[in-house]
Amino acid sequence: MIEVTEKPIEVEKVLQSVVTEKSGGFVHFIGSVRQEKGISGLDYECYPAMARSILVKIMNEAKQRWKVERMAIVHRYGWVAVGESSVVIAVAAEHRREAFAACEFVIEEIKKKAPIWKRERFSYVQNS
Amino acid sequence: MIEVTEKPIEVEKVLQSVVTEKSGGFVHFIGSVRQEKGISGLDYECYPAMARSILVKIMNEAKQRWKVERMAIVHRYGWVAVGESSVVIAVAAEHRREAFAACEFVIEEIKKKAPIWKRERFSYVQNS
Amino acid sequence: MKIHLRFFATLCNRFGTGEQEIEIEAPQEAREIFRSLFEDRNLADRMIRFVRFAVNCEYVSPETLVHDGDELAFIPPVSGG
Amino acid sequence: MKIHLRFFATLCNRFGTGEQEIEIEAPQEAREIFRSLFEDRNLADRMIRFVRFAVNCEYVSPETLVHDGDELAFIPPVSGG
Repeated sequence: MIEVTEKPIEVEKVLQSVVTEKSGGFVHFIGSVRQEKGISGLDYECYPAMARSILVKIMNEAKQRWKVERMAIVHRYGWVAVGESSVVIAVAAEHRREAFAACEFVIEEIKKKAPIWKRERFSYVQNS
Repeated sequence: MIEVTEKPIEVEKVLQSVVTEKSGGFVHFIGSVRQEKGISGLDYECYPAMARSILVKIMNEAKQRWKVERMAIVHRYGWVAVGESSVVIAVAAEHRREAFAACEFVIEEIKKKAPIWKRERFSYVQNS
Repeated sequence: MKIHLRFFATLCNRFGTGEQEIEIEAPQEAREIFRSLFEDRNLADRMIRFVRFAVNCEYVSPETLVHDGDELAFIPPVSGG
Repeated sequence: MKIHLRFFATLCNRFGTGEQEIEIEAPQEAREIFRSLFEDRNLADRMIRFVRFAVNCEYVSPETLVHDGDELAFIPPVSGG
């Protein structure tokens, strides 16, 4: 499951999507917008078609490097309120070390490569 | 949240227990009994009072080593059917690398130190 | 030859638009197309250091030739996750 | 002095019980109590290599003195998670 979406991420559904009785270890990463300095959320700009293709590439590379059974990556864009998730990654594997390594690799790669931008807060100040 | 329990783990509840709007990164590890060689589950023997105290120690050590905001560890014992979870670890942190490191540390320490044993299948053969 | 340009984040602010069509005579390097958008070539060269190029949703080297009908995106440092 | 012993996994099978009360005269090392449970001291020494000791739910060194009222557990290699 790979998704780049403007809608709130159904976290439970993403985590469930990698569950099979053949996997013994599941590692998840969830990135959320956290409360700081009185903000009510963050606006993510995105190049959706490319973001999707980059996520597919990252998933394929992770699957080549580690023995992973299933993987799901969902990234949200647009306005994400404090407490809501911006990214959810779920990895199912036979061995926990592979699951951890693959999951951490995916979020690191997303941070480096996915064409997604948190909009700078000063841009709102300029517009006001 | 630390629990050593014979009841099915309410996974969603454990994951939710570490959520606050102050944390931006969540890492989970879920260990489940996986389908293999036609088994229908695994029987976990446990020394509950000590297991609980070891889990508390592991959590405290993880919190000393990494900047972690919240953590939950639940380990099940007794009969765990295929597809059910035997252990659920949830870590909330400001920084994802700390969350990953702490979560992986916790499961590695559990594997080394928690007084919990998967009952060998041959013991059932002997009894039959 | 028509090229579809995409601008994001700071570049979108800089150019005041997220998309633009341009006409070129022959296939051209991605970085040359980027440079041609600036009157101030020094500014262009400074910005090129932190911009990556994508053609049809794939990262490419700055020297990659862009062809008729391609979508060329300029990707400033990303901050997803 | 009463000591409460706990056996788990393979040791539970070996001794046919999960718990046992013993009487000792004076505080004794955990490993000595373990050894005293075996008639075959060679077997005891072989097993001691892979058994850990816990007093009142904390891992302790094999030389730790066990006192009246303590719960002494013998922990064979664990396999939780």
